[in-house]
Amino acid sequence: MPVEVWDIRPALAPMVSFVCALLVFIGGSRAGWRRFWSMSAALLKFIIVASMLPGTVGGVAYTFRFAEFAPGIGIGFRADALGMAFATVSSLLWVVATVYSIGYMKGERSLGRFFGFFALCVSATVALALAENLLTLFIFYEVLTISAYPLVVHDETPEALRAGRTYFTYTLTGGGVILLGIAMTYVVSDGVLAFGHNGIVPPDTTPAVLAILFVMLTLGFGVKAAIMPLHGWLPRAMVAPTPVSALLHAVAVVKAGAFGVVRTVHDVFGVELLRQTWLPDALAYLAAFTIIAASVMALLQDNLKRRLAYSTVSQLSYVLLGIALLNPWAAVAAVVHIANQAVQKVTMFFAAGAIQRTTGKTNISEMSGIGRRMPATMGAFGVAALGFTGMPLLAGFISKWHMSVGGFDSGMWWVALVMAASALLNAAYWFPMLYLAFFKPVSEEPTLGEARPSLLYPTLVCAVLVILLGLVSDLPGMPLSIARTAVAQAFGM
Amino acid sequence: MRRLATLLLLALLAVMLLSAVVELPAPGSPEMPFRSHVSQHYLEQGAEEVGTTNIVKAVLLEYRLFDTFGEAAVIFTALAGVLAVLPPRDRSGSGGHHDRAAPGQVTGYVVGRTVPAIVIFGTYLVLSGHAGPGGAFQGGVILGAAAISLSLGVGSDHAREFLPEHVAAWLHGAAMVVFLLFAAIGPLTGAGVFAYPSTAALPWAREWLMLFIEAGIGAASAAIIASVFWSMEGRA
Amino acid sequence: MSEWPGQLLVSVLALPVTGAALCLPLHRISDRVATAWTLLVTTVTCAGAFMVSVRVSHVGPFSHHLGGWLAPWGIELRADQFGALVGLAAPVFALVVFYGVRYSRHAVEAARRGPYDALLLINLGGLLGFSFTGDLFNLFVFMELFSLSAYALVAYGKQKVAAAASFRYLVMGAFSSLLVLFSIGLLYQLTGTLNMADMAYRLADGVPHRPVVLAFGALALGFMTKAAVFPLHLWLPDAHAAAPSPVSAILSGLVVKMGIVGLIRTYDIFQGAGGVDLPTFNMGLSTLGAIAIVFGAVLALIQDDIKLMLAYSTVSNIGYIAVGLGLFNESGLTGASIHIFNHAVIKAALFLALGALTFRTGYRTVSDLRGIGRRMPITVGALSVAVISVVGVPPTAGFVTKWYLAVGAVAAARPLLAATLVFSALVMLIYYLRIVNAFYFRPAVHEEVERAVDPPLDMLAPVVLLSGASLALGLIAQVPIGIALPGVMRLLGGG
Amino acid sequence: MTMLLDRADYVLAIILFLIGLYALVAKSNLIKKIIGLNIMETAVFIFIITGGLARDGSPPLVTQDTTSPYHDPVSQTIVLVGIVVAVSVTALALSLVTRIHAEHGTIEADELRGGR
Repeated sequence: MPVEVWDIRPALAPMVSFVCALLVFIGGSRAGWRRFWSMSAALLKFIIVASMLPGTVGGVAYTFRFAEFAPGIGIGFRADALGMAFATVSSLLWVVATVYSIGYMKGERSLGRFFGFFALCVSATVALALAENLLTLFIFYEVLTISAYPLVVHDETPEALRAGRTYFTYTLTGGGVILLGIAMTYVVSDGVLAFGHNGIVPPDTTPAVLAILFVMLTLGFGVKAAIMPLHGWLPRAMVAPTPVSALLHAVAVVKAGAFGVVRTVHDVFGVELLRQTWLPDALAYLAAFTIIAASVMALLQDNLKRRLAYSTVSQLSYVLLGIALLNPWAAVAAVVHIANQAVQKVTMFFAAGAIQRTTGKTNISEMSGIGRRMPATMGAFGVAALGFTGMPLLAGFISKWHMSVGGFDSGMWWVALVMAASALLNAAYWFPMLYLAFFKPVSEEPTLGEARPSLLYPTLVCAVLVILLGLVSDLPGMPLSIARTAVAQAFGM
Repeated sequence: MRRLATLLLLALLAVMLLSAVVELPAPGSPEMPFRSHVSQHYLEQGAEEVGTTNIVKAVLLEYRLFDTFGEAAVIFTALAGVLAVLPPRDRSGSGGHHDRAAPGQVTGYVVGRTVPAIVIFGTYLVLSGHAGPGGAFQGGVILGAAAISLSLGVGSDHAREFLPEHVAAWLHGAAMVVFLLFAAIGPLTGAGVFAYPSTAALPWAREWLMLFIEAGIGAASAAIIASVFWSMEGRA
Repeated sequence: MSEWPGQLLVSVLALPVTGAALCLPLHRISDRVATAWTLLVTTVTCAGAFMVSVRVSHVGPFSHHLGGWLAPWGIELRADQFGALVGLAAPVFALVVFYGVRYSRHAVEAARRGPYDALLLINLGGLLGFSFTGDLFNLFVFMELFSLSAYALVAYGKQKVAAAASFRYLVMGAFSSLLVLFSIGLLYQLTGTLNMADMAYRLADGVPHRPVVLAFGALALGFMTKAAVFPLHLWLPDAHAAAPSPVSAILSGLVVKMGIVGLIRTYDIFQGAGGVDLPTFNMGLSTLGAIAIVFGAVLALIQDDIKLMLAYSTVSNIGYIAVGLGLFNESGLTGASIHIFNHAVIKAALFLALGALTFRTGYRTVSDLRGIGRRMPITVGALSVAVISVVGVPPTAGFVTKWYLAVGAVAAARPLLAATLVFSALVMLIYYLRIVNAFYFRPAVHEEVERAVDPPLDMLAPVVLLSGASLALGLIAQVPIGIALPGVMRLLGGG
Repeated sequence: MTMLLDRADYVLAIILFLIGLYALVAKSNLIKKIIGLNIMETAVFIFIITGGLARDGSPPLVTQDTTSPYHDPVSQTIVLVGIVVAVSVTALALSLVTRIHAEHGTIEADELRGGR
């Protein structure tokens, strides 16, 4: 059990980017003002979050409650290991993404709106990561849904508006289901919603109610986690500007869904309670199906961003699968994959965005020889792609390894097969592209060279992170160590 | 079809109402529950507590004075509503009511002879209400009716000379102003807002205040009735 | 002589009603003086009402016996928790009046401005009197005050339909008032009293059943019509859409809520009465509420005229309150009663923001107002926040209501109802999105829209304050909940 | 039947109420609707007033020499206020009809709805 310590930092972290959002809304028409506040807030927030890491890994949970939303239910924040695993990644990547988007969005219109909602998204993400109870989590989950909308439709084309509507229909319906689930939890648990490591749901709940609750909560969160067949909004949301796609797919929106499922399994139901039911098995099968099916779908895409989107759908289900196995090893894989997938996917999106901005190309078939023209960008892309295939020494390997061990450990040998199949499929849709990029001749257009520095350097930083997460992930404060603490707490070890 | 449905609905309603009514005690029967509660208290103690023999008046001006205040406000609201819906026209223009048939001489003669009597009767009702049958609203309405008959008899342009617009504007609110003063007098005499001064301190005050209130209501009702008539007249 | 809170209570009710009388003659003297007087009276009254609410939240309900006559003999004013919720919303009224000064200069011709101010003040007095009285007949008188003034205010609408809409509103309103009066007469014959608490006490011991049921039915039906509970809402959309925006804000935000307060009073009176089958009534009420939610949402989304859309959204929101009342458990009643307050804030924000758009451009439909988001960023921003709040997205005030109602529905083992609550709000959101999309992401089609800028501060400030409040009330929801909860417990018979 | 005959006043009030309601619902002419409303109001007043009458009673003017019971003063108060309210509503309604006529040239509800 973590030691509770009263501390304002868990509330301060989301507050920083919220204030930043307000400032950007107010003075966002001036580029200097916008840049200054976005950058300083991103850095400040990362420092705040990082400063809580040592304590969290040591088993402390920083807690802060302020507004009583209603008698008995406060809006409260609590930085425990699981929350910090998510919060650290998102606040770190916000720094990188801010640099990148300043470069990427240069010359676009409505930038005040863009950076304001960008900050609001990150604020909501960190707030939901550090939420102390289910209702707080849900509130910020919905804030995230809403504030991501203006980003999705940023281009204001009819296509973007359609995608925005699809996005809203899916995610808000999911949100509604979650709300009903939470209301039910509230009634079942007699007014308790604060996360506890034995779960909120009392053990004497009837199996039928338990099943309904589990289905509602996991499927509700599953919409954002793009579990099949609820994934339809994600590929369509690809019309958004690339930094947004990176944010949507790697850090904020989809991860919020996956994170919600993790919270549901660990802290709403509790591992002990779920072990006695068939429910997690069902989730595991669904997740495994999504991993394979989405990879097959990715194979069929030519548009780079769409392929990345299906790859995301597939990767997110790693988290769900890991958590559904109810095995410490697999759970570590799930939590650590939140970080690993984020970093790898951000790298790829940044690279894709850099290519699009520099050469105007969005389809893979047009990218022959692009690796020779932009070796650094494509190199970073390649590192991330290798990571996804599970190459040892890279981030993705850590996840796959723990997951397979967890599968064997819990007697589900098929998990290792799924991992292997997924690795093969990943190779099948990334390697031909890399081959095309590096070994096919450059198309006849004039050479343009590398992307501009503000696009290139964030991409490279992310690629370095991919390698670091593969090499030294169990250093204290790195994702693996946090994940181990989180899992130890959830499993009562 | 629609008529049939309406009739069916009404029949259904009739059955419901009748079935409820048969369970009520027959009207006038002494066992009605209300006979032994509040109204009994009023009838037995009212004359002594309030000092008027007309218990209806005692209820209106004492026990439930706040309702009377609300009532006066309601007719004022009606006037404000009518003025909102039909704003006064610019009367300096030539349009006016000239197209209307001028009142006949006979009518004018009759009206000229009866209106003073009506006015006297109305004033009597306004001022006598606290001791006998009568009351401010009734009296005010009769005064208003006098103004209306005058308008019909000799034409409203003449009738309105008796109540010029700037006077009417203040008279409309007379009841409210009276109540405002009344509400303010209470605290000055230590009785609280909207309360008569205690009889022990100022024995004559209560009676005069009642008269004051009645006069205000009467004047306001009369002015409002007349103004409502004038603003609607000749419109449609 | 009673305590100061009682004196404050009387003054709060008497001031706006008497003050209204001066509006007419003052307007003959000077517009400026009359406006200043109206603002002064409104401010003092609303501040007083707010103080009454604060006192109720701190020390509980209190009474004042007018003229010193004790309860069943004289009129008892009583500030209880539900009245306090209306008192808490009084500042909304004040903001609307402040906003309305410039708006009415613009929209109301000089000759009709005096009655306009007077009617507004009387409306305020009627609302507060209705909420703060403990006497059933006094309640009727104040009901007539706010009803009559509301009918007349609707007629200030610019469009040709205004008078007809006002007339329809009047007929429905007068009919419902008549039902209430009939019920009062019947109840008086049955109990011999007009004081509500005394009445409840006397109804609890054996009086004939069927007349009691009739009295209950007439009272409930009357108040349901005032509250525009489906299917008695027919008068509402036209009336609320035809009225000028500040008036619509008051009508949708506060006046229809009086029907709800009346229903709560009905519960109080008939709590222990034999023969009245409250559970069945509640079942019916919550079902009607659920239908209203869906119906209002569906009709709202097919409108192009934003005011009609908002009016149908009021039908839908009254449905939420009806569902909460009908659930009749702790969460449901809490949700319903705080929505009396929350919806007042949110709907006022919406109508005022829309009014500002119309004020600047002259248009009021979604298609005409395309592209306005860039021209009037603050107004449209405030409008968007209020939109998010009215459909109940966290962390806004609307969400708090939705949460309580959902919990209430689940606790009452009516999951279907809970699902209706949650999903019709989503439907609304998707279609409200149409507005936001049109305002922000579409090019302007009219030149007036291109030239528009945010309105001056005296109109902008109320809009921003109200929309900020609809956001903030999601985070400090314990304020209205803290007031409502003891009242809810009383209704449930727990204290 | 005797039950109803004893309560003939109430029955009369109910009949009047229904007549008024019929006019309100079925008539298209706005003035007739207002008349219907007034008939209903009258019915309610009759109901309240007769309920408050005492058999062989006298008006509630308290004097020493009567032995008969008094009519109920509170019912009369209620009706007095009710009448004022009814008059106010009627005044407002008629002014609205006047304006509707001026603007639309008709006071038939059917035509108003059709011509909108």
